[in-house]
Amino acid sequence: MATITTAQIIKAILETLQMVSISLLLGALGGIPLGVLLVLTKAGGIRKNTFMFRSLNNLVNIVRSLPFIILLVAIVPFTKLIVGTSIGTKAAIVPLIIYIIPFIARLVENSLLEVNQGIIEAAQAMGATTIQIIRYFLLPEALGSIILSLTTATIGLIGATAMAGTIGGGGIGDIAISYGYQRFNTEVIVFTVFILIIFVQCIQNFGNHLAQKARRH
Amino acid sequence: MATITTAQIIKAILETLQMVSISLLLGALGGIPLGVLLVLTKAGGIRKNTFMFRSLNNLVNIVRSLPFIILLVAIVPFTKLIVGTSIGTKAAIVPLIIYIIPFIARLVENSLLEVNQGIIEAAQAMGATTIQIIRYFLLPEALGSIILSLTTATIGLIGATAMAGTIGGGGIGDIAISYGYQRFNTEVIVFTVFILIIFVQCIQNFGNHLAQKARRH
Amino acid sequence: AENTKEKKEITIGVSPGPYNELFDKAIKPILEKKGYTVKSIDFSDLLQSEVALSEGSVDLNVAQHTAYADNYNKEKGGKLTPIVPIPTVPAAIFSNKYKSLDQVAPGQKVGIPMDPSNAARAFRLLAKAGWITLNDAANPTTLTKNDIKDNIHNIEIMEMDSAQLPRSLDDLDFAVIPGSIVYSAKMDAAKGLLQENVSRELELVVVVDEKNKDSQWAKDIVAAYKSAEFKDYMKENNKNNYWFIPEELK
Amino acid sequence: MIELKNIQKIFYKNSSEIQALKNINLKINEGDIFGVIGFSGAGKSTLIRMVNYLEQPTFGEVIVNDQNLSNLSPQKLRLLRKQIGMIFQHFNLLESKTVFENVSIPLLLEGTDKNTIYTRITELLNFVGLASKADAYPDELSGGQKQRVGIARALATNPFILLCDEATSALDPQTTGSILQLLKEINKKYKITILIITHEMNVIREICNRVAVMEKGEIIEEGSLLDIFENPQQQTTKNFIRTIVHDEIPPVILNTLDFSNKNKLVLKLKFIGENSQQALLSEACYQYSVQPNILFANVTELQGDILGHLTVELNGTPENIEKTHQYLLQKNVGIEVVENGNHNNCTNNQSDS
Amino acid sequence: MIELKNIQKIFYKNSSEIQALKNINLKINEGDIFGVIGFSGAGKSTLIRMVNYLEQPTFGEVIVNDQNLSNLSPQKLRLLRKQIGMIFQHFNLLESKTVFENVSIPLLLEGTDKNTIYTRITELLNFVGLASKADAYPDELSGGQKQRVGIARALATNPFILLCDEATSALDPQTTGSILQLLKEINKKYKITILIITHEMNVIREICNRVAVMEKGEIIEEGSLLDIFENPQQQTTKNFIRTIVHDEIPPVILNTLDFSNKNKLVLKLKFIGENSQQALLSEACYQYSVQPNILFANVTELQGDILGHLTVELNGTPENIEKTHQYLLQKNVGIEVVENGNHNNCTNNQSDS
Ligand SMILES: Nc1ncnc2c1ncn2[C@@H]1O[C@H](COP(=O)(O)OP(=O)(O)OP(=O)(O)O)[C@@H](O)[C@H]1O
Ligand SMILES: Nc1ncnc2c1ncn2[C@@H]1O[C@H](COP(=O)(O)OP(=O)(O)OP(=O)(O)O)[C@@H](O)[C@H]1O
Ligand code: MET
Ligand SMILES: [Mg+2]
Ligand SMILES: [Mg+2]
Repeated sequence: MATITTAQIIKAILETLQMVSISLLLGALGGIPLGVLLVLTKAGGIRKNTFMFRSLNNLVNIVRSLPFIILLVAIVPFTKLIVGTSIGTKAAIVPLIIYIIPFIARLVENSLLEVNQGIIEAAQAMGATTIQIIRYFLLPEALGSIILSLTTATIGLIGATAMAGTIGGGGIGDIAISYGYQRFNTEVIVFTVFILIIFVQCIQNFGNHLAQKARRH
Repeated sequence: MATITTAQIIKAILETLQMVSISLLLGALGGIPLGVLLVLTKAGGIRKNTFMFRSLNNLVNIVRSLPFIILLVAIVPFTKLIVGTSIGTKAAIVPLIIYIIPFIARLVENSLLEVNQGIIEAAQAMGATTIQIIRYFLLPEALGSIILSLTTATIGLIGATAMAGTIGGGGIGDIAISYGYQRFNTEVIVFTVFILIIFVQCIQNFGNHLAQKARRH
Repeated sequence: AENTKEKKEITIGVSPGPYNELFDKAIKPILEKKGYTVKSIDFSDLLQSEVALSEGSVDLNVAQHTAYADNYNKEKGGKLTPIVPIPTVPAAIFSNKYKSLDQVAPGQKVGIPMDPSNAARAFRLLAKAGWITLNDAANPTTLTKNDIKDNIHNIEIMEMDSAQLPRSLDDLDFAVIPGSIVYSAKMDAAKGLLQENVSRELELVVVVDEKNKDSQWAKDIVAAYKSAEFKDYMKENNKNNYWFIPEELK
Repeated sequence: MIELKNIQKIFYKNSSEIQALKNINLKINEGDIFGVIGFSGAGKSTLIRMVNYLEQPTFGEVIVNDQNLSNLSPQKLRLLRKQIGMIFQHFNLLESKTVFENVSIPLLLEGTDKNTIYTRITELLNFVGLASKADAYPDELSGGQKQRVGIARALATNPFILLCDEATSALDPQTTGSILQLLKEINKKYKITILIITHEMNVIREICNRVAVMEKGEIIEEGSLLDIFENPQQQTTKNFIRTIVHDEIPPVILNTLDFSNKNKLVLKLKFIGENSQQALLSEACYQYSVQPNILFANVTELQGDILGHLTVELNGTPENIEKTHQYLLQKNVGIEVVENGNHNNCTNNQSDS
Repeated sequence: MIELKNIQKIFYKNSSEIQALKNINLKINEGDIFGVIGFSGAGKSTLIRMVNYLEQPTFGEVIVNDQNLSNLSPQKLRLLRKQIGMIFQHFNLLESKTVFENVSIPLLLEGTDKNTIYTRITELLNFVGLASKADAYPDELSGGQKQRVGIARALATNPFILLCDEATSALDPQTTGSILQLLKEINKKYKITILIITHEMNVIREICNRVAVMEKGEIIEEGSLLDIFENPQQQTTKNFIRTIVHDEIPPVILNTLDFSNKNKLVLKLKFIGENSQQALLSEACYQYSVQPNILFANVTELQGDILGHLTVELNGTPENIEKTHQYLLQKNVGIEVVENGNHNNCTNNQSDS
């Protein structure tokens, strides 16, 4: 590895971990409720609200329409407001979160739609509030599927972090592209891709395991 | 729009349509069977095969680990073999397909895992072959969810086509990036993003509609 | 793109920036007058444009300097050949916060382009500014962070997408911005605090594949850049010395 | 307590309509154990789902506890529902939760504290015989075990209305018996009102004080338990009752009888209440020297009341037989003369809905 | 036809084991309609699922049609399964398909042509009374309607073994009756073997020729229909039979009796088969001047056989009563003297499993 140092790799790994974990956490905190809202307000949902559904649905569509780099530029003022700067790893996390929220929302929406209608009825018959229906019925019943959705989203995030290099976010993916691909260093490509594969492998297996546990209890 | 012509926009729209439709079609043809195989060979699947499952699971993980640009470069020889060139819209489709297959596979896997176990038992009790179980039981029962998964994948593909500009693939996303973002033309950004939003909106609404029909019959 | 005598259709690989616009505005009309038709294919990534050139999918591009072409040839075994140097926009150090290079201080953020050819130029410009020193053994055309011997002011060098640099200038203390980006972002080139020296290997060149370098159309392109018509055009359009004009074209 | 007024329920499907309930009027009083029977598809589940407004009527009003459900705010409806327990025909258990967790959910929703929950759920699980399955998940349970989880869950919060949609259909008679016993006890003790949908007449017999019979979306008959059992008016009601009160002579016996013999007469006797415990038949026969041959007999207990059906062949002279007949009539015994061919076999009314 | 040899089935769960089946040995002959009863959780579903190998035994062998299922290649197993129809306790219908499509799936799998399918399915739907629901989806059906779809589906391919896991539990008695009638007909016509799991003794009574009783994973009793009904050996069996053959005097009657009166004797008489139709009781009473008061009675028909239970109070002198008693004994009438307190009330054996 002529052109990159161990320190660089370690730094990049930490950056990737930081970007992925924070944006996953906050993305899930945003995306899961958004997915829940989509399901609740949909036609046939327990809080059917066509206006709300259309608005959220369109919002999700709009954000999902933006190529990542455009999104990144479009939200610069917001990013600065939140983290005080528009460059670096921290600044990359903001667009990553915005990028992943609607993605998670869509996957969660799909997972929740698979929950047996009878269980929602049971909840309603018990006089559960909407919040309770979500908390005690919808989410637990869809948990296995939601975990797999989050796994898929996490791996999507790793892909997206590669683009974080654009604003100096760094990370393994960025090293793979700028030191490997653009500087014609096959060794660097292979090595960084290897690290990425290990990342993804661990995340997927961990996700599968948790989902299996949630499904099979 | 100082720097882009109507002809350019129309060409780009056609390119995007071409890239998305072909890679969706072939990606689904590859991804759905792959997702099915993952579910069948999994622990607890009707054709449990740990070796096969691990192999496929790892394969999916590896492809999903690669940043799109690296994937694109890695398969250049393959791309040339298939379409005779490594640049242009056609050449972009090959990596797009490879990129979307494992993504679709994961989403389909998740959808299929939600199919009621009792229905698979009914199929087995009828003496259905594995192919018949897939054809007559698994896929129809998961159809609504699979449609939503494919919708999510399609919108993911639109995002990925933006990166197709890298190899001269063209398309709306590429115009947004290279004429809008790289040439600092906000008008172009807004206009192309508007087109993308319309695209995504149509696809999502169409997907929602089909899924609703499949679920509610 | 066969190398036949009758070849009258030229395909150019387009990268964002002034060089292609210059080609379109000044060279293309000359070629068309000679009976050529010029087709273009957009690339957002120069490297893929090079691959296309090697592969024969495009005939030429006008987006690189000799150093980059040499490096590509070395790494990828390509046979890309420069046929004529063309007007070049030098990179420069910009800042929205400071008026002078002297205001550099430890911990300041200096943005540089992340793509290798521009990065190498940026490191050399930083060395010219006296902010860093470079390892003697380093290849000046492929410099990376790891070739820095001494970071005199302890600046933090951030590599990022070159098109991001003007956009992030408020958050950076200084940035090395390639001329093409300065042009695209409609920045005032005169506000540059320090310009690079455009050395021979950093002059932009028209590049074709080696097998085409003696073709008639290649010669016609060279002729177009050297034509009086083009010289007039440059005189018209280089008011504040935005362009660096190579010797051959003067 | 519960009142359904002019209820109609129509399911719209594409262009066609399915009228699941037609003009239903029903009043259930506090403390009633009200049974609803009817063929499969008659609209029983649809009816019971009106009471907690899981299904809204297309037309008509549902009044529970003096509250018109259609006027209730969502919050008020929720509060009302908290006091209505429901056992679902398809159980509707959470697959992701253990038996214990499933049963404790209604208490969790009320914010009951852990210890109270533990005590209450343990008691309930013991009661339904599932203490050893507390940590099992629904997919590890047998059909009847799942149903018992549903029962325990509905009882967890001590509701004052209990809706049971085929609550014991997956249970063996003994388990059913003990569940019904429990329902009866809590009905007495807490005065809770119970609405039971069932197709098992035994369930009706053991526990209900009032009964309605549904057919094709309508209530075709309604009354107290004894009314219905003693004097069913509709053929459907009769057929249901016949499933446990066997008052029809099976063909295998009927075929052996000689209806042309004037010295024999076959009577179907119905004894109700106290005359069932007097030796009326033997008295009559003794008095008129007629020899009775008991062909078929069924005595049913209806929560303390006795309903006896006895088919006897009287052997003697025609005059004596006639006198015996008259004597029994005087004693208020219900009598039907069985003649060749008047035997109505239980017709298989098959419902096509 | 079907043979289970030393079957054990253990469900492993984390560290604990659940022994669902213990040492099961069972032989079902061709053309049998074999009934299995037992408490909820006894292992009935687990047992029936062994026969088509949906559940594999932890130990032991399943032999169907002379083929040992554990040695069968997947393909052979599939071919065998095609000839075994199954009605599931939880129906297992495809939610995404209409009633018509659900029922036609087994035929589709065999590549049957469209016209044949149409004819066959139309006939089946008519039979189960769902012709008008052909285009409905499962979530638009009532519980019993779903079950009937499951029944029709299992019959679609004319299987030669039919496994019914609580096939009529959601159906009203009339619909149940007509379904059982059908099963009986196809059993006679095509000699198909039917295994029926049920908790309804009426189902057993109406259709089965042989019966096994399960408790806690074991078969505790097995025999022909008459054997089991006439001479149940195990308490569980007795309890099951008691649900339709009411041979116990209800407390409300028992409480009115005066056991201290020497001039009264209460006898529980059991008549089987032919002596059920002789005027035995009245002959005896007439002969010894004893007056019988029929307190409680139940005559049950078991597919052509008659089983009668009669509880009578004999009134007369102690000697005459004794003579009547002896006479009846001579005539092979089963007799039990009812004394104060010997009345065993139907104990609620509650299963905790
Ligand atoms: N969502 C629905 N859409 C269309 N039709 C429906 C729907 N729900 C019920 N029905 C129809 O309404 C009628 C009454 O159904 P309901 O479930 O009330 O019957 P039920 O008396 O409970 O029968 P069972 O004893 O079989 O459970 C049936 O014909 C059924 O097919
Ligand atoms: N997958 C499983 N894991 C663990 N235990 C199981 C599993 N399936 C069944 N059991 C247990 O095995 C026992 C027998 O279950 P089975 O379903 O055979 O009962 P059943 O006789 O059919 O009862 P029911 O009449 O209630 O349907 C029960 O105690 C049940 O809890
Ligand atoms: N006790 C009546 C009699 O002997 C019969 C009633 S039917 C149980 O005449
Ligand atoms: Mg119902
Ligand atoms: Mg069972």
